[in-house]
Amino acid sequence: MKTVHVYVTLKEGVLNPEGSAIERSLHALGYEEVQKVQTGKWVSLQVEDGPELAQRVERMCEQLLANPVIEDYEIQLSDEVTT
Amino acid sequence: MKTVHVYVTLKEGVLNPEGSAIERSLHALGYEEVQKVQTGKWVSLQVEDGPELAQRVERMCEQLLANPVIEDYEIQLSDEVTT
Amino acid sequence: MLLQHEPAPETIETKEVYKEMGLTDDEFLTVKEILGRRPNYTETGLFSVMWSEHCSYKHSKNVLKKFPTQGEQVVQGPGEGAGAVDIGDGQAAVFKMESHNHPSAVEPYEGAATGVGGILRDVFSMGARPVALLNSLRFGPLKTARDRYLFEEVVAGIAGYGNCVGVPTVGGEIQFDPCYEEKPLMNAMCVGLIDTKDLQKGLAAGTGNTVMYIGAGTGRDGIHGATFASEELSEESESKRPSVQVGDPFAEKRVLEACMEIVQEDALIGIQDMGAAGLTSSSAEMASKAGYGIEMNLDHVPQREKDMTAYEMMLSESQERMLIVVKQGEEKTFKDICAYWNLHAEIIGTVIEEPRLRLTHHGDVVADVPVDSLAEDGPVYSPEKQVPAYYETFQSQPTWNPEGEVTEDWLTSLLQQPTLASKEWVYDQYDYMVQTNTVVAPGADAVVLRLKGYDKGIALTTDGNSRYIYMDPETGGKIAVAEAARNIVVSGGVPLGITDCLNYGSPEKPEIFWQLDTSITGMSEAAAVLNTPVVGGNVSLYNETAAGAVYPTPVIGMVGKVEKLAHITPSAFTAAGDRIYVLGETQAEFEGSELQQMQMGAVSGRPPALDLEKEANRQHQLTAAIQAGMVASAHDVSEGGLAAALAESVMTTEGLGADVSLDMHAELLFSETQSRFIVSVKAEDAETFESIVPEAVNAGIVTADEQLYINTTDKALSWRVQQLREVWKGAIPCMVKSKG
Amino acid sequence: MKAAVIVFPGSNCDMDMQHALQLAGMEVEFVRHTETSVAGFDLIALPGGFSYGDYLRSGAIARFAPVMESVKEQADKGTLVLGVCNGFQVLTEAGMLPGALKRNDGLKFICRPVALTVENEQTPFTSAYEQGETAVIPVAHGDGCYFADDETIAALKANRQIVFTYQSELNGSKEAIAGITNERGNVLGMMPHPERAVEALLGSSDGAPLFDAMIKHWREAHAPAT
Ligand SMILES: Nc1ncnc2c1ncn2[C@@H]1O[C@H](COP(=O)(O)OP(=O)(O)O)[C@@H](O)[C@H]1O
Ligand SMILES: [Mg+2]
Repeated sequence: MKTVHVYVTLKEGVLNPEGSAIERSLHALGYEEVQKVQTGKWVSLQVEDGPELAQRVERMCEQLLANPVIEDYEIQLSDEVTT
Repeated sequence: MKTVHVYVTLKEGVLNPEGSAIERSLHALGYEEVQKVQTGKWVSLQVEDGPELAQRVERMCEQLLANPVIEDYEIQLSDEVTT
Repeated sequence: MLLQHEPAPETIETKEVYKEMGLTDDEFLTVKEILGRRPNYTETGLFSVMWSEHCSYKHSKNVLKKFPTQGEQVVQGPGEGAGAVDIGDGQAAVFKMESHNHPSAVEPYEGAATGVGGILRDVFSMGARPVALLNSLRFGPLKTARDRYLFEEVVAGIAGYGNCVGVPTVGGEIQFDPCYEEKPLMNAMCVGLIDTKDLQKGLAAGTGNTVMYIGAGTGRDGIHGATFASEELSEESESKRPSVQVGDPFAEKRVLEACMEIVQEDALIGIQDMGAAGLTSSSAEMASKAGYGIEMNLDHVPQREKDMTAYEMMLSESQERMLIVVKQGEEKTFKDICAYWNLHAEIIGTVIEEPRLRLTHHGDVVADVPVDSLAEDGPVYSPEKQVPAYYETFQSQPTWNPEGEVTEDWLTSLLQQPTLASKEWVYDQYDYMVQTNTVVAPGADAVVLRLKGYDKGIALTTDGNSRYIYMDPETGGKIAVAEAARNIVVSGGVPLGITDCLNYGSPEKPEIFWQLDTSITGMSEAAAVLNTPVVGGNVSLYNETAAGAVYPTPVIGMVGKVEKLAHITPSAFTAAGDRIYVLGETQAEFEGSELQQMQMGAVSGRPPALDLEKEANRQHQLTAAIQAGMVASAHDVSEGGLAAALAESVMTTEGLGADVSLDMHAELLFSETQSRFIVSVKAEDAETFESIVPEAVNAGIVTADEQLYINTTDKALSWRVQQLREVWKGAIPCMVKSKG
Repeated sequence: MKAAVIVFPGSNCDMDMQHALQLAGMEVEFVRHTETSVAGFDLIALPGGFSYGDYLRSGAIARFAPVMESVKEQADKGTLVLGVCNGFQVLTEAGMLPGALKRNDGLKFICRPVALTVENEQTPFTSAYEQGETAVIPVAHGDGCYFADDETIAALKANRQIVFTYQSELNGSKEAIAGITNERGNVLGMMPHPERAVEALLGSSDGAPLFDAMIKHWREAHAPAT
């Protein structure tokens, strides 16, 4: 068993109004030094280990977990398994 | 400058329909071995380093980035800074 | 840093860089002639977007001239952001429909969302407050995962944007056909209301006046979106993916509210949205229309990304932006309004006497071209047309009749075809009630909104059966207009005007241009007879992939006036004991029908005929009966014929049924003969109704037993209404859920 | 009776709320989010919409708007506060009502009239309904799934703070909760839109008693001493 973490972000240059909205309200709350707020999703899942795990996860990202038109993703595999 | 990553998830015991929906769709796509799909948000931001950085970020989470009634959060600090 | 890697004018010509940007050899030569020199990279970009199909209508301009555009109700015809018709009391309904097909095919959520955003701006840039959104969608038959993904995401995108902005999405139509696989159509329509005297125009007039940029920042999104929309979808469009725009409905809402304040200011000279071809088209069109020029300093354009070039800024299709021209010296008023709404408001230029568009960036003049050449002097083509072989075959082949014995299953199966099935799954996701004016909600023939403070309303619909148009563009074109008008009439409205959205394949193919040309002939004839001038519209061509073109799919958006709220008429039966009338005789017209599609998996032959005089007559009679208060419910007969229309009349209400006897063979229940209506009338009104609508045939009675009985000359058919309702409502949710 | 309708950037039911309050006979003023005082009103209404685009979480950013301090102060003094839809979300985010509103469990926006049960008719908002009465009022939300931990739910029940429930499963809300009040009973948050149900012409007037009740409450409080 492997735990897979997928981090999905908007591609560079794609408008991220949520990030800007959060940045503005952090400033309004007095955290004026905060910059470059970005937001994204993450998805974690557990899969059986196997020879083609990395490719399989990549396909899941392309097909479902991320929207390759506007999003980038990063995959991290780890051994820790939560039950 | 530090890059701060904040990972926000639903608390245990709070139903995550999105996770289940993703799990179902992955199964339908033929990835039947996938289990325990969880989803969450992440927010990254850049802040100047300083003595109370960790506490400051914790306050941002409590006040704004997470809703403690339903969400947990985890903070990661790193030195890499994107421009 | 400046002009990074931009090819020099000479390279643009010798390496034919202009071709990649969408200009043909001849067009490039014309540009050279206009300028008296080679255009630089930015200038080539300006011409390529302004002369793209999307902005210049180069292949359709000539045929669009056929549309009737005049009428005493017309307040604003084609030529501005949106058209407008008079609705009495000094008020106008401002409306427009636009396509976002290509972006929706590539990135369905954002493509659909920004389609909604764009059409909203077209309407509120006229000064009108948007009161309704509609949409017309086409997808493959939901058999593949990709089709279902496109369908779900397009609907989610429309909902996500419209719901957030707070303009109700009140209606529309959706059809499914294999010809739309991989090339869905997404047409959005917006309707706004305004006191006619406040109507704004996109004019940049008065030397020395100030050009201001308002709204969200400019990024690199959607660069070349306009030319992208004018090319066939291919593998290559995949690599253009980052050119898809992303919308921010929250910014749109702020731009909307700011504009509602801005248009009240006397110092405002002109306002236009930055839609396709962004800053280029808005500045060039505003100047050209006013007979002036504009000088802009691009250093002042609010930029979201670093190191943007002049080319990128001029061609960006970043969303939620407007261009305004204001009296010199009065800029602060506008800055203050925008500051409250947290929007950029930058002075970026000046109106000049000379009719040129002159741009500077980092101190250099980066473009200097005549505005009219951009906005007005684009090429106009008269493509070849040719009658397609399929049409000849269709016209001459033997008549098709339904196969097999009519059974109850015919109707239950038809009601599960996605085109006929209930669209509740869709409109349940749209906030169709916000603004609290929606009297007739989605699900009826036309939606009706009341106008607060008045005893009147407006009725809205979108229609277009592309199967008929494919089979016979002229007849099909007439039917599209007639059906829209029918939907307005049965709801209690009087049709006033049309906005259209013309979705076709490549006009460079003679068969497709023939479809375009011939269907416009049909639509024009019907619009003239039914007194519904075309006051605006949009053309979307090149809707094709290697697998072929979509059916010719013009969509009619129609606005009608409901003169008194008492005229509002439901489409479903309202009370047991009411008499049911059928208006219009039925012929054996099964070709192009939903039944033929279901039985044969395709349509062929000749679509139902349409007699416009008869159509107009019946509509007038029905309107007279409705206005006299003699009609309890009215519904037009369309896809699925009388059987489907009767089922709809009982399924969409609670606790009623119908007992109907028709003097016809059972299979005729599924014929799609035009110009027919089902009307229910209170027993005590029957005599008066019959005197106003002498053609109407009493066919039965509304019952309280939740059964639908239809007796024909050869069959006695019956259904439980609850069962019909279940299959009809369950069909789309079931198709969406089925995976694999 | 004077009502304030708070307008956040992104509010979009502000005018609908104004219309319904006026129909009920109240005097209405819009108060922008940038104001610092909302004193002097008998009712403060937080309308539906997508304040701040619903970014991050619905209501999360709006609760820091300058005007919210004063809304809290007034609520503490006993002024009626009505939060509808996004207004309810803002009130929970601001801690003025317990619990939170999550994404609907079907993950889709839902817009339709729904049947509610009036669970507590003894509040300033519901005294014109009968206990247990059915009211058909539209919902229009994507984040309307009410959540609170068991302890909080028990307290809500014990104090009769659950005011409206859905009659059939809608969005996954715990205990089918559609609307709750604070402990004192002067702050009501509800996902359904009563302001959309005040005219039979639009399909239902079952929301009208809610507005009538507030006026009745105000009249009673301002009745000349006898
Ligand atoms: N099919 C059509 N029928 C009638 N008018 C049309 C049609 N297509 C475009 N127009 C009119 O041409 C003008 C320019 O249209 P368009 O380029 O789509 O507007 P925009 O610049 O807002 O995108 C508009 O006034 C529009 O109403
Ligand atoms: Mg436009």
